[in-house]
Amino acid sequence: MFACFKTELEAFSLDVNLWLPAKGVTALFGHSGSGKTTLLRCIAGLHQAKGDLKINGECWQSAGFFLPVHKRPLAYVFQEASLFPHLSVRRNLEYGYRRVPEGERQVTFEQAVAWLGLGEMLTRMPDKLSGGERQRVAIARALLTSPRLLLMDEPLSALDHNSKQEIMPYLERLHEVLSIPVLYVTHSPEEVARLADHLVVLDAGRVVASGELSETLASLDLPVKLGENAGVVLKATVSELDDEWHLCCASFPGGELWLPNEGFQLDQPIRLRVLARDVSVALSKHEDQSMLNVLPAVVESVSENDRPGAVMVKLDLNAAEGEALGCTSMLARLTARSVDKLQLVPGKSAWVQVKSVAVLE
Amino acid sequence: MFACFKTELEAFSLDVNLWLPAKGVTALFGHSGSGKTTLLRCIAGLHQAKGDLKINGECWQSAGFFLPVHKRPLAYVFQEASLFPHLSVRRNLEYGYRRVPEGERQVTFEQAVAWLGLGEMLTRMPDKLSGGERQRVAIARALLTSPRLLLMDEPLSALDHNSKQEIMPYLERLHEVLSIPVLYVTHSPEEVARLADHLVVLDAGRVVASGELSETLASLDLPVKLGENAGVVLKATVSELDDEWHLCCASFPGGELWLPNEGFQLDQPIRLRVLARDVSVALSKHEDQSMLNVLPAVVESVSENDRPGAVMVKLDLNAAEGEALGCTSMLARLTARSVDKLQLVPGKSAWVQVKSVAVLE
Amino acid sequence: MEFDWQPVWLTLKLAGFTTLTLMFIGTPIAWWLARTSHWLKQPVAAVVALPLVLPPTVLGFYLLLLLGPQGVVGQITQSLGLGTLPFTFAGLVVASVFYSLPFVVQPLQNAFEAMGERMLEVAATLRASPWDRFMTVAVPLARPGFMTAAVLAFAHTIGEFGVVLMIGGNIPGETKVLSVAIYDHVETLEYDQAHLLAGGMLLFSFVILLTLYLINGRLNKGVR
Amino acid sequence: MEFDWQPVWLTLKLAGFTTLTLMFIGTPIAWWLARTSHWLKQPVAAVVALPLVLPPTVLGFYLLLLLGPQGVVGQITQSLGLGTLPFTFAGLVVASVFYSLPFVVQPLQNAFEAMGERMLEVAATLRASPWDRFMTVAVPLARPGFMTAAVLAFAHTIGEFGVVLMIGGNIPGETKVLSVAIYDHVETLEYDQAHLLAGGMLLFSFVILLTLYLINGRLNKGVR
Amino acid sequence: EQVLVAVAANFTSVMRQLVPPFEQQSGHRVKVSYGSTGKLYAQIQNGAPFELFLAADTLRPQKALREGLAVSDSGFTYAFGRLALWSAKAGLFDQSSGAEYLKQNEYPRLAIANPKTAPYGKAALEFLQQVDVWQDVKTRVVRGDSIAQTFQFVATGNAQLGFVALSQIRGWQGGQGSLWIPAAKEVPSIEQQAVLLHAGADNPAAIAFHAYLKSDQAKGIIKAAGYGVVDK
Ligand SMILES: Nc1ncnc2c1ncn2[C@@H]1O[C@H](COP(=O)(O)OP(=O)(O)OP(=O)(O)O)[C@@H](O)[C@H]1O
Ligand SMILES: Nc1ncnc2c1ncn2[C@@H]1O[C@H](COP(=O)(O)OP(=O)(O)OP(=O)(O)O)[C@@H](O)[C@H]1O
Ligand code: MOO
Ligand SMILES: [Mg+2]
Ligand SMILES: [Mg+2]
Repeated sequence: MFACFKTELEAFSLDVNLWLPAKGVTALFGHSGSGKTTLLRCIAGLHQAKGDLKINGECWQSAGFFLPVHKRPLAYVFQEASLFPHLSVRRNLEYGYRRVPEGERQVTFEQAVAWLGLGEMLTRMPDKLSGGERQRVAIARALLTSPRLLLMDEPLSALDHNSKQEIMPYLERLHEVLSIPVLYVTHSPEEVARLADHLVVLDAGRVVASGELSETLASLDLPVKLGENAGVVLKATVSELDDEWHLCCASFPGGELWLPNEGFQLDQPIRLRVLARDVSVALSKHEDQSMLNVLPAVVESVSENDRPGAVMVKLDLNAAEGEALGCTSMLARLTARSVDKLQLVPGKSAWVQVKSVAVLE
Repeated sequence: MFACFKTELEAFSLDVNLWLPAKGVTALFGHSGSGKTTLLRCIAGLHQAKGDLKINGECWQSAGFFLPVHKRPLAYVFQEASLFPHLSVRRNLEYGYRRVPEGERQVTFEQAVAWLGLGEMLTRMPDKLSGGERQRVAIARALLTSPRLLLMDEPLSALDHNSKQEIMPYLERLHEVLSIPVLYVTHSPEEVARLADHLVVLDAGRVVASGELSETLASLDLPVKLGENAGVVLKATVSELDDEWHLCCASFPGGELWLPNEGFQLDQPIRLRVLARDVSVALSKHEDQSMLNVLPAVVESVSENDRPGAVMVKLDLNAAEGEALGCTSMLARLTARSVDKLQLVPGKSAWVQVKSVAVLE
Repeated sequence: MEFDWQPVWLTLKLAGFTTLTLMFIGTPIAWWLARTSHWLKQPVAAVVALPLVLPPTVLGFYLLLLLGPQGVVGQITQSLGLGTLPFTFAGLVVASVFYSLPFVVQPLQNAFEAMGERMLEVAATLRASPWDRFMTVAVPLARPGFMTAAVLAFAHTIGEFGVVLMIGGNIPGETKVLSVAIYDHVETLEYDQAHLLAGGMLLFSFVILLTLYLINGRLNKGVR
Repeated sequence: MEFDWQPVWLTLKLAGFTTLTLMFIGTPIAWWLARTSHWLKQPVAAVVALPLVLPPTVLGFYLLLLLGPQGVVGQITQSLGLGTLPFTFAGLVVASVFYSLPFVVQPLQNAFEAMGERMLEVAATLRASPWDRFMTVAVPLARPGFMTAAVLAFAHTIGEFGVVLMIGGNIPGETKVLSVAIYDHVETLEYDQAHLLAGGMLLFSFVILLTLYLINGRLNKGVR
Repeated sequence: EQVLVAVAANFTSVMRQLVPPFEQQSGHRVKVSYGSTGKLYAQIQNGAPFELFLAADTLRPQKALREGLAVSDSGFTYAFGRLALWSAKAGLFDQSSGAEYLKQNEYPRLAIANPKTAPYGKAALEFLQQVDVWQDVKTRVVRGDSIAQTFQFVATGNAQLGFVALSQIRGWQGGQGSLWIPAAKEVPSIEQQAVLLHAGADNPAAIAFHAYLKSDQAKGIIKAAGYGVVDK
């Protein structure tokens, strides 16, 4: 997917040039007013900007050519409520569904209703729904068009934690079921880390970072202050199950981590996220403490963090065990005092203590 | 503040009976569709429900009496965009401001503009703003009425992390400046923990929990799954400053914690939050590791957590040092395997290792 | 006295045809006016409202000139083998349409403008073609506007008189509508007949309007 | 020939007064109709539209009966020492208001209904009293409706003829408005004068309408 | 003094010629309100401030007298309207071939005034019946609401020919056209009466104008306009 747009809106100008993977979720991240919505509108064809747009080899827009919105097989979940006020929830859902030829439908009506828990509200009118209920209907309506590109503008921000937790797995599975690219605007680093494969960061209408999620997250000089949510993403395989304690072990080049077993199978590939704030460093290995995951590592670099007194330390895992130099690093966010006390300088061996690990999919 | 309402909306009924503190931020928490917005509308007088309402001794509603909305000195930040489309940002802000007698104004126009970073958009029309920008204007407009009760319906959900971080301190300071109660609907446990003094949990139109934040958060059987955000809130005093490492030490009954110094003064009272997920437990004290805060404690209770394999351990801090039995506890979220390995049973002594501490105000 | 039903049917037929025609003509004009930013927008809007400011008989007179054998339009219709329009039912429809156009265009334009872009954008992303979204989104959302337009056009045509008299030639069964009949009674001092007709017309119209409004009110609430 | 300006002024005065009066009368009616759910809502709405279905001369005739010395209203005005309304300027205003009421109420009602509750609720929480929020929120948001209402009322009054002729009596300088003057010229075959007056009227109205629309278009975009 | 006169529409142009000499001679001022006879009468019944009523027929002035709206004995015939067959197209017929042309029936539309509301229409209808043309043309007749509208139908060519008032043709500035004036004995002329209304009973201007209409000077003007007058 290739997108290149230039447009001017009074006080704001958008000028982007993007290569995005044709599969997976790309998170669009950036300050309020940085142009995320504007970019989505350009891609959808709602805003006619100068530029080129190619999705999976199909040209949607180029000099002198502009595919009209309704001919673009995409779905758009708007940032603000956008249900048809004159149609019941059911008719809202059917609106896009009916307009997709039967042969192209990949999601059934019942599936969408079940995924987003809409069973009880099908006959209601939109003005009788709560904010979160409305947003769920909007998401289901979008999915029912079986799009080949999904644009979502902060789809979960009106939802509570539980609803989010319930919906996210479906969104995660979406690109497996539909195998389509998703462009996902969010302000929540949690959602980024959990859902995204790629990350694009916008600032004042320009792309300031774009790349694979784990790379972008691990890069120490990322201009976005991911703050509390800086960390790394690891690709691992389930290598051991411990049914007694509901745990499983995930191996990756450079080590292994124990984590809660959420019903994984042996050899299943999973993605793990380890936040820098959850990592502490020790100079020796301690057995009499509660953290299960203690891994040998070597300090690779130490850099100032976003706030004084805090330091980001990057450690290489595998080097300690003498394996081939690999790419698995960990980020640890420590106080400058600890770094000084432990004399953490590049090359120093240390133990990485991981307090918690999250599974991304 | 006392509120008691009963109302029926087609498939939904609200039936609440609440005592709320006349000061501080009360977070209103609950699933999508649990009646949070409906409750705020009842309090504002936008929805005429049967019930009683007293704020700071003033009666706003009772049997046979109903103070009209515009006579209630409150401000309401709506869940969805609500700027006047025919007025510029400046005129939107002035709308409420002008209607408040000069003597009663507690916030100046310039203050509100500065707090919410609206300087550059004053002359724009609302339809030329991004989603987050609109919400910031709505918040500023509400503050400018110098209300004696502030109702906020997910005011920050459209904002990015940075904007949130920038605005939250002002919201925090609000009830100091205005010294008014704030009723704050949010789905974000982060916001709850950071902003709220009190917590009310709604479920299907009923109040299922209501109380002081630290109590509610520490209670192990809280029906809301705070999940990742369970933890404790401590009231502490700054007792030492370490300018070299930008740290400070906060003391509380039962111990002390080092944390980043964000410009605190000696003896300043502060509120700290320690999340259960940031706490690990060791049987001996290790010096050669990066965590600064290691405190002696005694296991008080161990309970099953929300997911299998995970356990919530409550530890009492002060008992270990033989002080008077106090109330300071810590929550640690550990794996069942670690609890078994370390033999953590009530009465056992252990070291609490705290990875990070957040300051609430 | 045998009651003469002919003017009644003729009136209803004229009002019906006119309203229908007006909807078909007025809707695209209103849609264009609501959506365009062409420099011709305001001039066209002003021209649409113009027929209103001429007294109906005078408008009728000019239409007579225009549509007559020497008139520009008359020449055209004649060369097309349609003959001339005055004194025919078709001519009445044309004149009424012309006269009531503003009552249809204005409310529709308002309704379309009030609607905003968002819902149409949503429909576009849900695969609805421009025509499709016009029919399934714009029209239902503009229903109050259509309602008002139809009521004003229908009622105004029923009550219309000057233009009809002028262009119709008052031919019984062809162009003699109810309003002309009542007028005749008033002019010839047959007040009793006039009262009867006018009263009946008011009652009938009231019932029609009330029914229409009640249905509309129901629709506004219910699920469709 | 000396051009007779009197009918022109009279017409503008009548249209102006009528439009103004209509705004004051129509706005509360439209507001009530838009907000109420009283069972009288639909009947009242239907009654408001009724004057439309009567031919203007016939309507004028009944107003004449009603307001005349023998009429119910006439008796009242006389007992109040106001004399009778027909054949006076005030009478013309009353009749025109009555006749054009639906053109004002309908667009305003639509505009008020389209507005929804939210913005009024917001204003209420910002301390605006009902009257205050009506003036500062409802009225500005309903501006296109007001615009349409005013244009239709003004233009319709200018072009109105039957009612005015009947209730006014075509008295020079008092009730002889432009439309009647043009009518007189047409009736007496003074087509040149008729063309002149009608052309002038069209041109004038076009300029007025265009200016109005242009200002309105500007307002819709600009910051206020 | 000033007088307000209600005048039947067909008499409008003559009235305009009658007023200036009167005003000059008498020093009174005349204001005129034009309208169809039926409408003017309804207005008089309902309190219109008219002082003098010049109708287009005898029916309404008589009714006014009977109902006590007018000063008794003030009614008199001020003019006789004359019917003429006219076409805007020249060369169709002339005074000699008019009757023939009417009977030949080769025109698509014949315009008359509405017999119910306009005296000229009634006269035209009676004439058509009398000469046995009515049954043939019945379906092709268009009715003008007033004689003025009838004239417009013909003048604009929408109706090929029509029965209009002779006074209208005299006042017509447009092309010649074809004209046939049926002999006075074949077609009844339309008697137009005037009455002094109570509002003007004591108004010298009204009384003076009432009298002026009977003067030779006025009669001359009326006659020149194509009306008949009562020769003493
Ligand atoms: N129609 C418009 N005309 C002029 N300026 C606009 C328009 N829409 C948006 N803008 C401006 O363009 C910039 C980018 O807006 P956009 O909506 O793309 O931001 P965003 O990244 O989606 O922000 P948010 O996270 O707050 O939704 C903003 O500064 C906004 O004020
Ligand atoms: N006007 C209404 N008529 C009927 N039912 C309504 C109406 N408004 C809301 N409801 C229903 O009442 C319930 C509570 O709605 P409310 O808006 O208070 O929820 P909420 O807690 O604010 O949810 P959210 O977090 O999604 O905004 C929902 O089930 C909703 O569908
Ligand atoms: O002059 Mo008339 O009364 O219109 O026939
Ligand atoms: Mg946005
Ligand atoms: Mg809500």
